[in-house]
Amino acid sequence: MEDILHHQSSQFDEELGRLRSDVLRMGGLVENQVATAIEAYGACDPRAIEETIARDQDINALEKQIDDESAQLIARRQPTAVDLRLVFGIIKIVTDLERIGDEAKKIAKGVRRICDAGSNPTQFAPSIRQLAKAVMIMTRESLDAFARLDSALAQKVIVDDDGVDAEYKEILHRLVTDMIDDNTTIGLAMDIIWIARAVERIGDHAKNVAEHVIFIVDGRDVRHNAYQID
Amino acid sequence: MEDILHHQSSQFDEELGRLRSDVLRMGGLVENQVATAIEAYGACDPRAIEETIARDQDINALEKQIDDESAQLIARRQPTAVDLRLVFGIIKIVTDLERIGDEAKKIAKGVRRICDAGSNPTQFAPSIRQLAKAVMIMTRESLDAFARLDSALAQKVIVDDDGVDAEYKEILHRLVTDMIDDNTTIGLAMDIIWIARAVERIGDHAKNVAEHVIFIVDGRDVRHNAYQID
Amino acid sequence: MPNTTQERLKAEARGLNFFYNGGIQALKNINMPIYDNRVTALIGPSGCGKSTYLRSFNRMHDLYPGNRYEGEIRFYPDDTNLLAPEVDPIEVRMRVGMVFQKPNPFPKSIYENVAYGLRVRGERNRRMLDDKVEHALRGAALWDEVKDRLQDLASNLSGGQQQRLCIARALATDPELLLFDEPTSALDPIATGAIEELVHELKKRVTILIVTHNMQQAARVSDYTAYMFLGEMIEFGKTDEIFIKPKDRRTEDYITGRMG
Amino acid sequence: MPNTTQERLKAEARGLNFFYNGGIQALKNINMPIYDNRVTALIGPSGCGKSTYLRSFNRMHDLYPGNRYEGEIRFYPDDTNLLAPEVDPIEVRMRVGMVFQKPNPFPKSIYENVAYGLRVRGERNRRMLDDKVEHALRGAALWDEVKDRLQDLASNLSGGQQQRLCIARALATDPELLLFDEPTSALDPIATGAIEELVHELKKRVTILIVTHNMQQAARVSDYTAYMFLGEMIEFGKTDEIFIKPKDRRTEDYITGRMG
Amino acid sequence: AQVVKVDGSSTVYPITEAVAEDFQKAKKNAVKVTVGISGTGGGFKKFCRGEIDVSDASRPILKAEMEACKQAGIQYYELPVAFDAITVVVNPKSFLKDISVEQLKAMWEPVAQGKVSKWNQINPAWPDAPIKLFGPGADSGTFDYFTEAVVGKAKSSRGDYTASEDDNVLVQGISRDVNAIGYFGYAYYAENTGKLKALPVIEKAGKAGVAPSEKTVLDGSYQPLSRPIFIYVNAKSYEKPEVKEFVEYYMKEGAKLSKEVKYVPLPAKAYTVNLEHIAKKKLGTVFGGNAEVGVTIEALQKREGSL
Amino acid sequence: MKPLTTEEIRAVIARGKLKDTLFKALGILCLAFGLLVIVALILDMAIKGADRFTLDFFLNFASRRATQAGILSAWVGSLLVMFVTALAAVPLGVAAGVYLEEYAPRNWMTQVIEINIANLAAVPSIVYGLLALGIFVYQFGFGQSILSAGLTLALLILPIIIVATREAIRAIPAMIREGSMAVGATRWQTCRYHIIPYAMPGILTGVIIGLARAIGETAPIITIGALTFIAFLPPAPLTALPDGGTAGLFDWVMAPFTVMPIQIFNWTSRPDPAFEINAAAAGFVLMAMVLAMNALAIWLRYRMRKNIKW
Amino acid sequence: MQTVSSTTGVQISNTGSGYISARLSHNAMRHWNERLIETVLFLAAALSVLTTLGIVYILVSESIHFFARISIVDFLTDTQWTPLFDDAHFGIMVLVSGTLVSSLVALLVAIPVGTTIAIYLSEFAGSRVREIAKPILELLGGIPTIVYGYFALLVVTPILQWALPNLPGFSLLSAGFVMGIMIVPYIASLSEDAMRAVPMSLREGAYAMGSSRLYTAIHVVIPAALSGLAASYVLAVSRAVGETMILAVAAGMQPNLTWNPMEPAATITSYIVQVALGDLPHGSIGYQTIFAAGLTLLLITLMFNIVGQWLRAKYKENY
Ligand SMILES: Nc1ncnc2c1ncn2[C@@H]1O[C@H](COP(=O)(O)OP(=O)(O)OP(=O)(O)O)[C@@H](O)[C@H]1O
Ligand SMILES: Nc1ncnc2c1ncn2[C@@H]1O[C@H](COP(=O)(O)OP(=O)(O)OP(=O)(O)O)[C@@H](O)[C@H]1O
Ligand SMILES: [Mg+2]
Ligand SMILES: [Mg+2]
Ligand SMILES: O=P([O-])([O-])[O-]
Repeated sequence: MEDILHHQSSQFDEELGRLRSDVLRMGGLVENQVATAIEAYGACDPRAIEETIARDQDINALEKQIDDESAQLIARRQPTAVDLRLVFGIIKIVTDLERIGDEAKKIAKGVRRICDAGSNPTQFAPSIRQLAKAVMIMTRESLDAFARLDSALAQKVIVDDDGVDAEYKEILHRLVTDMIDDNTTIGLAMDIIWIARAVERIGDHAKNVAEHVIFIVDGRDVRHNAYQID
Repeated sequence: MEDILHHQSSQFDEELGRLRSDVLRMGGLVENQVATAIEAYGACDPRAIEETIARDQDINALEKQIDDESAQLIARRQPTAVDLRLVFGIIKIVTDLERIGDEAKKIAKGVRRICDAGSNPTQFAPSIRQLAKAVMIMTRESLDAFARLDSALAQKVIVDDDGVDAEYKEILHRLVTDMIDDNTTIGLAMDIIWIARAVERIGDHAKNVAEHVIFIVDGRDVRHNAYQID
Repeated sequence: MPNTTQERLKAEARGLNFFYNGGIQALKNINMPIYDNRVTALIGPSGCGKSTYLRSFNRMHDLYPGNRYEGEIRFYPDDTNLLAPEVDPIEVRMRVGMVFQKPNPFPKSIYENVAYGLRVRGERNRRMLDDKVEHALRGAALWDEVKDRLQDLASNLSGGQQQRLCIARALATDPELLLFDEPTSALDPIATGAIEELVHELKKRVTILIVTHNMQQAARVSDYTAYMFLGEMIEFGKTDEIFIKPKDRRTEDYITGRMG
Repeated sequence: MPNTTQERLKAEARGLNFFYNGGIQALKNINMPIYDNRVTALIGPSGCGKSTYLRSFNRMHDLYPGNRYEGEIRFYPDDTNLLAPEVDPIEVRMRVGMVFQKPNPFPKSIYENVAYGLRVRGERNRRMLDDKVEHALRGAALWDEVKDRLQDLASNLSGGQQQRLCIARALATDPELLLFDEPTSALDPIATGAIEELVHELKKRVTILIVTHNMQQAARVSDYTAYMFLGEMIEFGKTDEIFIKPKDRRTEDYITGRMG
Repeated sequence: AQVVKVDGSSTVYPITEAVAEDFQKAKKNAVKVTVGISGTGGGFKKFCRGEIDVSDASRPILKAEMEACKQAGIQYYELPVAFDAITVVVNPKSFLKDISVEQLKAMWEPVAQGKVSKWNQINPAWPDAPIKLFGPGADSGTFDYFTEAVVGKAKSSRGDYTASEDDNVLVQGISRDVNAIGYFGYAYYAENTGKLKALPVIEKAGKAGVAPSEKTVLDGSYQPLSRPIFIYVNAKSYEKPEVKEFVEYYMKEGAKLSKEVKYVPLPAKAYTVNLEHIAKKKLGTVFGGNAEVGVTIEALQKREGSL
Repeated sequence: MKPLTTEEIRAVIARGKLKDTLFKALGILCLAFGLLVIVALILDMAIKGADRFTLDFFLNFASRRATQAGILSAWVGSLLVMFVTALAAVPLGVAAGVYLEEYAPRNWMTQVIEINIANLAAVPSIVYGLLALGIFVYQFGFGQSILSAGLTLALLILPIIIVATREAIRAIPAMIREGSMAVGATRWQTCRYHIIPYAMPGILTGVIIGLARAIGETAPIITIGALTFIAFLPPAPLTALPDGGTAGLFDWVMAPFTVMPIQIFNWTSRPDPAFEINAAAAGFVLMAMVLAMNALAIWLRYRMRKNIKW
Repeated sequence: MQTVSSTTGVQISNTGSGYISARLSHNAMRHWNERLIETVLFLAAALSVLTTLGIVYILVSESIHFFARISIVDFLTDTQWTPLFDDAHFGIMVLVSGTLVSSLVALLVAIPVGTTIAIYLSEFAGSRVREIAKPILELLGGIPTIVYGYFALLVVTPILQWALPNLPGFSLLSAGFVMGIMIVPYIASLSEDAMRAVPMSLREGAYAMGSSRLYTAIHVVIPAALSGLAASYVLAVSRAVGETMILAVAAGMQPNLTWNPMEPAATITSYIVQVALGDLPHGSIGYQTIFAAGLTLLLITLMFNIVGQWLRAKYKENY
């Protein structure tokens, strides 16, 4: 599918290319941010925490920039068919990526609270790191799917999300149980719950990205078709 | 600003009008859904709960339809300037509206759990109804701002969100405190927390809608300018 | 949105081949339905045969010697073959109207331009003519602009008005199918908008087949779109689908500007 | 994206008025900068004065008697007033090239078309001519297509090639400013794409002022856009801004098709 | 180069052409002769401007032309070269056998215009058929001479007849109309005897009709319609040897050649008298600027010339 | 108001087709009539003049004997006069046409000139003769020469060439002119490289019509003094003259001459019917000359047109 | 680098300096050349005006002498034209009537026939027929008019007489008829050009409405080509009015005030040529009449041309 985007009008190509690479750059930042957030979670590393939080600015700025470029591209180029789907998908994807960034920031902030309270997040719920790993893979794969316009990979991400959701539910259940067991840790547990929740949301957004990729590549709108999590 | 959308090409008008009214219809559904969710919250009314949950389907369908129409409109009409901003804004707004719907559904599910557990949610946190009222107003006003393309009203919504966020934090704090005080209610409290959180998110999305309205009307992208909640 | 399953056929090309005088085959085995009361757009690169195809519907090629058709264009509801040698081209033209790329009003008054087709049909009754002229001009959304100067020369109208006059001229004789060959390529964007709007109005009454170089125009005005390439019909489908999700790679390449 | 604060001026209209023979004022107090190595697009409804304005830059109006300029068009770096009576229009035209709406190659060979401007300047050296012709054709992205048939008649080229030939003809004399008056309105979308791409290339070397009826084209190719209406310059600004967020209500009405 | 330039009347042209042709041959092309046709009037115009050596004339030089020549200091010799017998012709099928000058006058005089239109108005015995009149244009010498001779006053004629500068046209006209009658130069009759009938002309009541022929003209019996035609020689030019030789050749061969082109030659003596006159420098015209009819060559050659 | 039935439509079509057929017949009739006349005239001349189509006819001078009379001085004279005419009329006419279309301001003056030129086309040719007699023959002292005749006929056909030139120039799209000026060409460069070359086919049509008219003219040439009998040719350039000198390059232009139509005119008005044969033969030759001229120009025009399209 | 006051922070380009002075040196010469050429071209154009002035001068200077002797009223009102006769009358209307009648006859023949041929060639005939027939037809315009004169006299008149037994041997009718044949190609050829120039799109528009060929030709093509047709008619009128020899040979040269084409009559042109080449002394009153007659003809054609110009302006179509 890649070569389909080679345009007769090389300037259009250039602009489309720029837009896509901006999205990938944003994706890279987001991925990285998620990674540092998880890293922070594991290690209470203040540098990682701050970096995660700070990076959100860049991501926000990129979101605005990409939206602006997309609008320009629509105004200038009247994209149709695959081009239109690409721009349309990008407009949607960017929102999800930004939201992933937000969630990563939430994770970092949660970690900071936990660490500031003198605890180490990992001890509470090592399984969250598991979950985070899975979500990170989803994020990476959704971005890969976008980069390669690979709808099969995107499909895989969507399927993967079901596993993440299930795992999250389990984690949540355990945490609540723990809380009930030990209400001295409630404050901490709440923070952990928020973190778990954020990780789960990242998975959801990655899945959204994957859905948009499928729309871009195949023109199918697969949203809300599978059962939904809540 | 309204008359600016009266087009020389009445067919374009028609299509734009259809798009806008679909968005408003979706907004109406969403608003209603939020209202029934809150109603359910107050009264443990199973009908309201089920209605809220069921309605989400319609909203999802409308989201897909509006996205499809927007893509069609871009392909057919090459919107520029205010029209482009309108379509662009709608594409973004729809995502937020759908998300509001999701949150309403979450509220309803939370309420169901609480009610099923034989409790009445209100007794736990009457202040949540306060918050919900505020958020509903924000939602209504953001949609009004869109309907009337009224950027002043949109601005107000954005400002209001700060109040909602502050209140939410307070509620959350109280709920956690309550939980610590009484760990028998933890399960219930968690559900309440999720509901509060959902209500807060609705406010955020309403604010997003308002931001898009400002973009549509003034061409200014005001996202991420005010400080952010997390 | 129209739904294919409910559509009625107005015409249908079946195995249509066309050869120009020199023997050049300009159309290759075209099969395509034209649905009643719908706008069908023909798009494709320059020289792909759009005009040739369009002009087959009113036997315009018969004006020049040596051209040859093969295959059929079935016309409904009476199910005649427009291309059959025994069918009189003049009769075909009376049923199938045409509007050309450049507005081509006759060097006569506005009134006489619109009345032309009726006069050709032998209509002499002045009241009847007046009525039909007014009706056609209204149909072409031109009445209000010209009603006070029906006797002015048509060439004094603006380009957009001239093109609407040509549409009125075609409408006056109640054609069943209206052919447009790049009807707005000579017009400015404002006049173009007016014509597109008009096409949208017209389809309530008449079936329309329109050739355009402007993909966006095809997307805007049509219910169905056909993509032609090198004399072949590559893809035919609903406009909504063609412009968001064409089935054929060549169609996609063309509408996204990837074909050079 | 170009940034106004870094732009250098190539030309500037100052208080420009223009009156056609009959006394009709076609341009009203136009003030507008043209930035060096940028593409500036002129848009506006039919008859608003775009062509009139454009043609002032190479004193095309001097060809017809009775036309009158007021105000100045300053031209840099030498800061002369192109409209000053003591400035020779022929000299102006040597510095300011022009490409027209319809490709207008001379009915001569491809080579002679490109060499024409040089011959007019008295160039006779064959080697020099050959060099410059090749250079100009390369500049117009036409060399590869025609290098083996430079002696063919230019009229045998396709529309898009002809238009590129006209660009090569203008380029051959190293103009500092290149004027395009609706250069693609006679071309099909593929040829149009090629010309737009070329304009994008050309701006590295030359300043371009382009009139177009196609808003999307203006949006695509230009860095700056000016909207004209009834002989006035309503809005001038960066293209990015004009098409997403024009300042003037009339501009917005026009580009969104609300003006009729 | 040695060129003799001749111009003037189309009537005289055939004779002059014949002379020029033979003269050039005789001179082995050492002398060139050119002959133009611009009418007697045109010829005199050029003659009096000194542009030509010899002027062909179908009528004597007129006052105005004499004046013009005098102004330019042109002196000339007037040399009659042949007779043209103006011939009255009708269709061969015509009932007419002959015609008197009286009758011609009744037909052609100005008062007849619009009135006399039937043959029986001239003579009740003649049929009740329209008269179709044909004649040369009023700008021709033939016309002048005919009116003078028939009506009694030059240029005095009815106007409603078919005129043509080209006598062949008249030939055509008369030959196709039984009721036609017309007049023109003898040569045109002589070449078309099959198509036309020449009427004997009765000069006076009682006289017999005389048909035009070389004999009747030469013996002076074809009256009053035989007229002399002339060449005028520029006296200064005559001093040039080639002109002199040409004129001498003209006089020597004139009789033979005019006959060959169907004109009636002058009596042989007349040509020698012409040369004698030149030798005696007898300049000028003997007509004094007026046309005359019925004058014999002998009488003319006896007169004194005037410039 | 209901649409016509198929039967009614068919009746209308049938009526239209009948009229088409009738008109077509009429058209063919008219065309055939025109062609018949021309063919008849030419054939008639050819048949009548058949006896005279010998080499001698072309190589002999005029003579009183019909069978010996030839057209040597006439056809040579016609050719030379046409040469002068073309040489004078074409540049002048083209220059005037170019001036009026490309340089002259559009105002009432131009209108007047336009009417003036159209009017000149209708002035009887003899009046040109009278004019030329006064100007060329006497005023300029060209005498009764090929030069005078050539210039006279040039004046006569000037309006035709001017009109043809202007029409041809008008057919050149303004964009060609503007295209040339836009690269910095001067007006004259534009005219020289573009306007005149592209107008050439149209100009040629004017030249064809004009020369065809001029070659058949009699009256004006007689007025200025063309001869009827002239038994010698103009001196060829650089040949020996009888008087020992050498003819100059352009001596022939001042020579006396005659032309074909004068010869024909003279022959038709001779009493001896034998000359009618000569006249017919000469008429045929004249037609052949016109045709040859036409053919050349038609061929040139065809070749040029092929290369010009916009 | 120079800063421009009007736009702050904007700098001006510094490429391309040094062009000017080098180019300016060319200017002076170029101007001279252009001026010179323009003058030459102007003189060429002025020549046509000069010619007219010359013609007017020649005609007027002689006419003055004429009108000094003959009152202009007589000239215009007298019903006889016998200037060369003893009893001289100078009623120019006699010649004018002949001129107008013969021209009218010619046009009545040439316009219908020419236009029919033009329509046929342009709208009905195949290209082969057109390409061959047109140049042959154009030859009709190149035949020496003297030949036509005899054709009228010897061929056409007898044929006409067969149909109209009362027709005299010389008549305006047969001369005019042949003149009409002579100018057929002017109309057929030029009108056909004009009709060909009507864009195919108009024709297609008409055919697309279901109209027949003839209907299209009459209702669409002809109106669109009207200015070209008018031009051809004007030229034809000019040619007819100015034609000489045919009339001199076949019309009878009879100064006859008549509007009946069945009669013989003289026309202005035939009169002029006859007198100019006749035996009349130059400078005589008779000779001067041709200038007065010529002047009259000039004024008549001027009138035609002004009307023609006006018509053309009126019917100028822009399709
Ligand atoms: N009259 C003709 N004779 C021969 N070939 C022709 C003729 N008209 C068109 N063609 C050829 O037929 C093919 C189809 O032409 P057609 O005009 O139908 O193309 P088109 O799709 O309408 O192009 P455009 O978009 O440029 O109008 C082309 O290859 C063209 O060269
Ligand atoms: N030669 C002329 N003489 C008089 N007025 C003219 C002339 N050319 C143009 N105009 C008038 O000047 C105004 C501006 O015309 P101009 O051609 O510049 O418009 P434009 O914006 O280029 O329009 P378009 O988009 O149709 O090309 C119009 O009102 C027009 O009628
Ligand atoms: Mg086409
Ligand atoms: Mg313009
Ligand atoms: O941002 P969320 O809607 O996932 O809370």
